[in-house]
Amino acid sequence: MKQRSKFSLLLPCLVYAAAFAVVFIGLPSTVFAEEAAGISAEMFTVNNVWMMVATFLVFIMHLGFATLESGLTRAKNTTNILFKNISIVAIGILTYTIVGFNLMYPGGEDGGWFGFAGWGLSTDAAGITSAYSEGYTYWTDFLFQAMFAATGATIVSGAVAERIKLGSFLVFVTLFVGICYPITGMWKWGAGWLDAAGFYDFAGSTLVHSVGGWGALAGVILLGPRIGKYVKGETRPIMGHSMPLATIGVFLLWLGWFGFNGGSVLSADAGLTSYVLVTTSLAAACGVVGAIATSWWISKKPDLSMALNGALAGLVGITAGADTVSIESTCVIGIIAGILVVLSVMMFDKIRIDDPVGAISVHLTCGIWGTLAVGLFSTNPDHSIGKQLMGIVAIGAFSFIFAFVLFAIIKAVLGLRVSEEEELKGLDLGEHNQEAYSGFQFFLTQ
Amino acid sequence: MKQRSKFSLLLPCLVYAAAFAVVFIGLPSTVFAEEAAGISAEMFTVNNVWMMVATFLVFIMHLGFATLESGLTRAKNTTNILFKNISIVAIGILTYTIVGFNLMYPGGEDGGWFGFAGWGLSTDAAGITSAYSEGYTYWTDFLFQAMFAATGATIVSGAVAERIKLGSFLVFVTLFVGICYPITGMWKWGAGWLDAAGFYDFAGSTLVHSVGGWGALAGVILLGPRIGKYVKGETRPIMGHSMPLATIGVFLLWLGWFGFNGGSVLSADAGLTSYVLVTTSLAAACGVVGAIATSWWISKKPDLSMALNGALAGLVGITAGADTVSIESTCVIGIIAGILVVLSVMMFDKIRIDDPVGAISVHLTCGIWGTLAVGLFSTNPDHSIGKQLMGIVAIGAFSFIFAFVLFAIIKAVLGLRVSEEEELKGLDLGEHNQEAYSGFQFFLTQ
Amino acid sequence: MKQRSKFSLLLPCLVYAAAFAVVFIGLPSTVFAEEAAGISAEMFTVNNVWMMVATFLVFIMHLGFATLESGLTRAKNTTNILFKNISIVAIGILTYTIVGFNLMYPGGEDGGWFGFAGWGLSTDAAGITSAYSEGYTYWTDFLFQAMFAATGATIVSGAVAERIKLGSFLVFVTLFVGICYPITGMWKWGAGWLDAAGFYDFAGSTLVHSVGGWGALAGVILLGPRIGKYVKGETRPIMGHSMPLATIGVFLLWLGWFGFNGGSVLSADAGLTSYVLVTTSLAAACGVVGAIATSWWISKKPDLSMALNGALAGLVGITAGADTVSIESTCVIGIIAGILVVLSVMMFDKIRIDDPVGAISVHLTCGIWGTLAVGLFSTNPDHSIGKQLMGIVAIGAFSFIFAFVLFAIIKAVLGLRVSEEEELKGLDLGEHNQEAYSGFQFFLTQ
Amino acid sequence: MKLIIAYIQPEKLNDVKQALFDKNVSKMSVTNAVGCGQQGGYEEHYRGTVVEVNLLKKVRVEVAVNDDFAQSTIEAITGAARTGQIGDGKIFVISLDDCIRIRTGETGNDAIG
Amino acid sequence: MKLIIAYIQPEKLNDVKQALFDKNVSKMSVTNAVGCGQQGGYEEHYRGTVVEVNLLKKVRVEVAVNDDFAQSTIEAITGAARTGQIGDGKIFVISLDDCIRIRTGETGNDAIG
Amino acid sequence: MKLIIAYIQPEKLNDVKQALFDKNVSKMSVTNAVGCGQQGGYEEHYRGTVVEVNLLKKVRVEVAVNDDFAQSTIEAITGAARTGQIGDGKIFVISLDDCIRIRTGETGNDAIG
Ligand SMILES: Nc1ncnc2c1ncn2[C@@H]1O[C@H](COP(=O)(O)OP(=O)(O)O)[C@@H](O)[C@H]1O
Ligand SMILES: Nc1ncnc2c1ncn2[C@@H]1O[C@H](COP(=O)(O)OP(=O)(O)O)[C@@H](O)[C@H]1O
Ligand SMILES: Nc1ncnc2c1ncn2[C@@H]1O[C@H](COP(=O)(O)OP(=O)(O)O)[C@@H](O)[C@H]1O
Repeated sequence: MKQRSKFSLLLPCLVYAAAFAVVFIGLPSTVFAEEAAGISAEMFTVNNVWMMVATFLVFIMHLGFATLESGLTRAKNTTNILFKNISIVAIGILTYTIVGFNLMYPGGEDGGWFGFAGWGLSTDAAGITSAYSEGYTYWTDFLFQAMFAATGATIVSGAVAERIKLGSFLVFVTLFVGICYPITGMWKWGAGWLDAAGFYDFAGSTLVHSVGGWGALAGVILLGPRIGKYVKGETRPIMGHSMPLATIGVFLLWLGWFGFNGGSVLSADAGLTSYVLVTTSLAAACGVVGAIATSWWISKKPDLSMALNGALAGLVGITAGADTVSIESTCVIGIIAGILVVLSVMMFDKIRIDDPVGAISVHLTCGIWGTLAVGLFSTNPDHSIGKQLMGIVAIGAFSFIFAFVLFAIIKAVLGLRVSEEEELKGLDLGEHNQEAYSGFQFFLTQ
Repeated sequence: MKQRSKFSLLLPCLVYAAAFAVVFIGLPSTVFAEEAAGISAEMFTVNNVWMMVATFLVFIMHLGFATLESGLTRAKNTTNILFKNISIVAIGILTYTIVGFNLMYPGGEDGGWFGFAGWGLSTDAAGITSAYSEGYTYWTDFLFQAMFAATGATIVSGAVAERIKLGSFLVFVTLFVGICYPITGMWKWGAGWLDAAGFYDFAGSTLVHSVGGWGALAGVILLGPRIGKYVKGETRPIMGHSMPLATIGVFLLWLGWFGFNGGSVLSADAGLTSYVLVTTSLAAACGVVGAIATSWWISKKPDLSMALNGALAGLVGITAGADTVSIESTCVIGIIAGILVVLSVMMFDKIRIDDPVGAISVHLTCGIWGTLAVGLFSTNPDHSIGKQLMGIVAIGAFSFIFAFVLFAIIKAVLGLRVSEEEELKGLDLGEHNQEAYSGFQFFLTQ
Repeated sequence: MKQRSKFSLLLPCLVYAAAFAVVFIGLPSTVFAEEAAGISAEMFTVNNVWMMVATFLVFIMHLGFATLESGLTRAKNTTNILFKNISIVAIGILTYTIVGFNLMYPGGEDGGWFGFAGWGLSTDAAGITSAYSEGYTYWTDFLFQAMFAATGATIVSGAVAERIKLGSFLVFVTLFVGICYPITGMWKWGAGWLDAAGFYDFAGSTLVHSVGGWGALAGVILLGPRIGKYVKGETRPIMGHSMPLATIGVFLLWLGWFGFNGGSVLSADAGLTSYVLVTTSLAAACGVVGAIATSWWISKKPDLSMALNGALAGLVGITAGADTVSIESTCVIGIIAGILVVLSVMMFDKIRIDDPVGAISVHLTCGIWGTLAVGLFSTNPDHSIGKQLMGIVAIGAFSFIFAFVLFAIIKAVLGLRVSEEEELKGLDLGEHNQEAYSGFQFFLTQ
Repeated sequence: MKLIIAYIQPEKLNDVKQALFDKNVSKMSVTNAVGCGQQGGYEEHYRGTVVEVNLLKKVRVEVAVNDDFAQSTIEAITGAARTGQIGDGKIFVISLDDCIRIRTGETGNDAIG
Repeated sequence: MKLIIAYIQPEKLNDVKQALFDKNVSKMSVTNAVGCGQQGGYEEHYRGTVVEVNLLKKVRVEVAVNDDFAQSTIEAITGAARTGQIGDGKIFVISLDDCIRIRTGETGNDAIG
Repeated sequence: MKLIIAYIQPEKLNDVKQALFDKNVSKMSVTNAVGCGQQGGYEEHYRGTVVEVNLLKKVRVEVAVNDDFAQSTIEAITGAARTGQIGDGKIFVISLDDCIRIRTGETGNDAIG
């Protein structure tokens, strides 16, 4: 097994090494940007500053995911989760450098299914002027998109936590982020066939969140529930070990969403960016209210973990239509997302889909809801439920099948799940020989 | 009691629902901003970007409050505190959407006491151009102000922690943020009578911090001290359970203050924004030094919690005059705030005002100090101690009475304080049936 | 000893007080910035906004250091570490206000070894226009640089943790940040002799990180290892108490580095800033991969603390040449930094240099590597290994000797190390009489 | 010599300590425990499902005393920890063969106090 | 009366609890412990060096029972906690001089259950 | 068989463990405890007020040994944990009725080691 673990690490390393060997890499001309016709150097610079700020915000979402996921799981698996999260960021950026960006934005003809612009990063002098885009340079474009890419994988991480083998997970992430995400992403944002067909997804309710959610669902199905979660027909909750960590995570994710959605305007356009920020915040606030009310009603007690998930639900829900729905609709979308996430968590527990952090409910359920909501509420008459459904199904089918097959292959080759003994003692000792809270005593009984 | 809890949640929900029903909500025209005479589209866009960044920073202050407050209280009440903090953000944004913004900026004639511009959010095409304001769009304006609004309530949260009923607190917050804060805010920032009278409060030492502090004081008086805090004439400190959380909180608050003060310039004006950032940082640094020196002197040992409060004290202190005092005066204001906060904490303990996190000392004591300091140190000859005192007293009286009466009514109707048993076992189990640190053992004896 | 502790605090206080007395402090003219010839007011404002954002990001690195350092040390010393970190920020800003900024940027003739522009902060009306600089106002300049200054000292803090006397450390920091850092900084960034000699250090691999690393090395040599680290010829690891805190730290540092490097462009130039952000991220990602692979290979298990250090290693490594190396070279620099940091940690343990958080390996080893890498990989033909070596040696010699002598003097006068009993019981009780995790039980046996 | 082990409600520890001091019993050792007794337990709610918690937080106090102190120690604990409600706790009494003070090497009755 | 102290693997606690319930022993107290026995220990890795951890996480269960329950209690614990692997744990049995229910003041056999 | 319970200073645990190993006593169980004895306590400062802390952090070591090992175990602990300062700790010795090894079901003297 040790051999395999090592191998599973080497694989991505080798891929990277090989890839670099063939990459033609351009160097930036450090000359001042010459403005293209139609946009001033000043406006270009402002737009680019805004997009860089958005990039930072999306980056910090990874810390949000790391703390949320570790907070909602047990202390004995914390090192493992944190390790996965720091690795995902690195893997996401590197695969996106090597193949992802060029799979997702292949250029070439519009309306396609697949394209590839060649390995690695490279641009010419125009790449840093408004000739490339009015909103950002080639480099900003790449980095902003790369930060997005990694979030899809992080969503999977939470759902399969506390039982997946580290090496197997890293192999999955490398291929999922490197291949699956950019392909479906290209269908819409890379001017592919879905875009041509009129599907709308402003910042990625489907392209990012559902894709991650489908990957998570595939993983959970193949892994099965954690030991002790469903016993004798009953669901036994396995409580997260740190609500402060979980709360830090949600606040950081909310913050990051300002960049996720605000940056998806792709320029600093004052009216549009600020409107998107307002819908984003309102949906999150309504998601909190919706989730609190629902969980309070059902459990008779207000559940913090549900309130937190409610904020995320609202955020995922508004992501597809943040720029095209009214304030009123935003509130409806947010509240429904907040209600949905609670019901979805309970429903998945009923059917024994064990998702420790509620990632599937937040990202898949509410991702679908948010995408549909564009069809229902958009102020743009071009949008329709039918077109939205088409996108949801197409992207869902591709990413679920991709993830399922990939997980199944990994399961056959490397194995997917740690041993029962390791699961009971915790993955921190099993996978890392390293405790997260050295010196502290906590009960290992759950 | 369970019934009441549910009711207390329903109340705000219903208010929101009702409000939405009557709201006329505008949709943004997603056209590019047309510049008004006198300011270029570029400058407008930069200004707006700056204000959006400031908005993000003020948002993250809520995470700062959440971690600071939970860090300085006991592990058994952590879930409760975090729940309050995530709720406050949601409630703050929603009440500000429905009534707050339009109470605070009613437009109409200047110099008034009260005004209301109608329910909900709505703007026309001009709202996203520099015709609305040179510094920001309608939407940025709203969101920046909404983030401010919620901070006032968070201040109360820390002071009444570890003993207040959740439902009662949420009702209070809804009405305090929805009604009290915008009314006093309008007096100055909404071009009301205090503004006309020459009162000056740059970013809210009084309008935000003191208002929160007065609310906190009213709550603490009506609640009484925590069990075990004052025993047989002695003060028995009840130690916070996590200094790392508290420290994270203070750093995030300091970061957020860059947006709080920097954004209060209301444009990206290079000279003024950067100067305000310098005074803000210097005051915080001096606050730290002042508090460390004072507490080291008095207790013979350097007290981390006091050093942290010292930073906040300096920040609150400089908030009223960050743009109008010299560098030298800034240092004096900061050091005095740092000294004041330590003495104030000890003084409030003497008179048995039990404030677990020192919120009253930080926000009320230093808020008053900072507002007075404008009268003492301002480089603008129009400012005077007399005018400052008038504002402090007027706003203090209104918000203290409002909060006191509101808390008193809630106390009579819903009850304000949890049962002794619940307080001893912790509000996490009592109010939420949910532990913050599942699996960890900690002493419940304190 | 109590007397001394108090004295050691008073010293900096008095220095500040004295300094303020002689400071001539200018007031900002709050007029709107008049643009200088050649750059529009809009561009100046964007640039300045960008630099302010960068300042915020560098500020938040201090929280990153605080959490990283406390996470990688034991629970019994956590209050002490957090106290040091909040103090360092305050001391850094204040010393930089009083002397640092004017030592580092003395103006006057280029190519010098030492200069001083006078005490305190002061500027005229031009200081807030593009006449001062096209990229920022005087105030932004100061604050951005001040945030840098304090990071040097924080690096020392981690390496000497868990055994240094608080008072002694504070005295060291005051003089190290106030005098040593700005003098060597001036040699390059203040247009001093190293700059004239062609040495290149874009954002401070040497000027900030190595300087901090040399200070740390001097401190560790004079302090000796922690009790129990090297026993009977064996290295006994002393495990950090909180991996979540350490992970939060690394993510925040990575975020902060966007400002550290991105801001070092000194304007918002779209091409250059965005390119720097890409190299920064890629190097960090490669550092993670390099460190994981190396530590997995050596220890047979993937080590989270090494993965985290790997990210920082990559970041330190790219800092010197972030704007002048190709994407390909960036990856090589990052991977080598990641490998180096692991080997360096193990090497220092071999020679019994006990550095609890790996600060010397991250900042000194990789700082040297990054500076050399400019000579190896720079696309600018003016850069050479020889010139880089010269800078490394000159700055290294000065800062190591300065720190060593300073520490030695402090050791003789105040003592450097806490008593054995205090070290065993923890500095939280010894130095502060304050626990970091009140109510929790943790083993004190290590 | 007896070793008296008492499981009490956490919030009663201070009272028990005080009561023991009043009886001149000033030495004791305390650990955290969770216990399951007549008290039954309570439900926690987490993410839509219910957790039956029947291991409640308790504090375990160990006091070694000479035989003539045993009764008053038990009384002091009982008096201070009793609320009359289920969950008040239990006291167990064990015979001690010996007691040694590490610092001095004293043994037996001399070592205990 | 006997006080039965069992050190078991943490993950066996739920099974042991269930087994005791099945034998009508429903009262117990549990603490966290670390133990060192035949199991030897394991290595942790941290920053390039190896830590020999030979204090393994265990759970300590204390059950006070009347004499006639002692044997079945021991059997229940043994049955539920045994995996046959080193590290399964130990049970220690001590004679109890007395047992007092704090709530009622009952003593002896009546108080224990 | 004896059950030896020692309360020692936390930082002495490693030494005690080593001393026991040297005497061929390699099994033990350790828990965290806080204790109150002659040592008195110390003051913590928090937000301007003083906390009198008189429950000091201790480590509780439990070693079950056969009778002929008892004396040497006590000596080993005493030797390793003694500094001569107040707070060094206490050792309590209790008679064990029985000891069972869960893995094998062995009892009595055979099970203990
Ligand atoms: N027989 C027993 N063995 C071990 N611990 C016990 C026993 N009986 C009670 N306890 C401890 O005492 C605590 C209080 O017991 P409980 O039965 O709830 O109190 P009461 O009998 O006074 O109502 C329990 O939580 C448990 O920790
Ligand atoms: N003599 C003893 N004294 C105190 N605790 C013991 C003793 N023997 C075993 N233990 C406890 O029981 C646990 C399991 O012991 P171990 O020897 O590993 O089991 P086994 O003998 O069944 O293989 C140890 O970790 C320790 O906590
Ligand atoms: N009679 C006792 N009962 C229970 N625990 C005791 C008793 N005496 C001492 N202890 C434990 O031993 C520890 C050390 O005791 P202390 O009186 O400070 O040591 P010494 O007597 O050697 O000076 C205490 O903190 C407590 O945990």
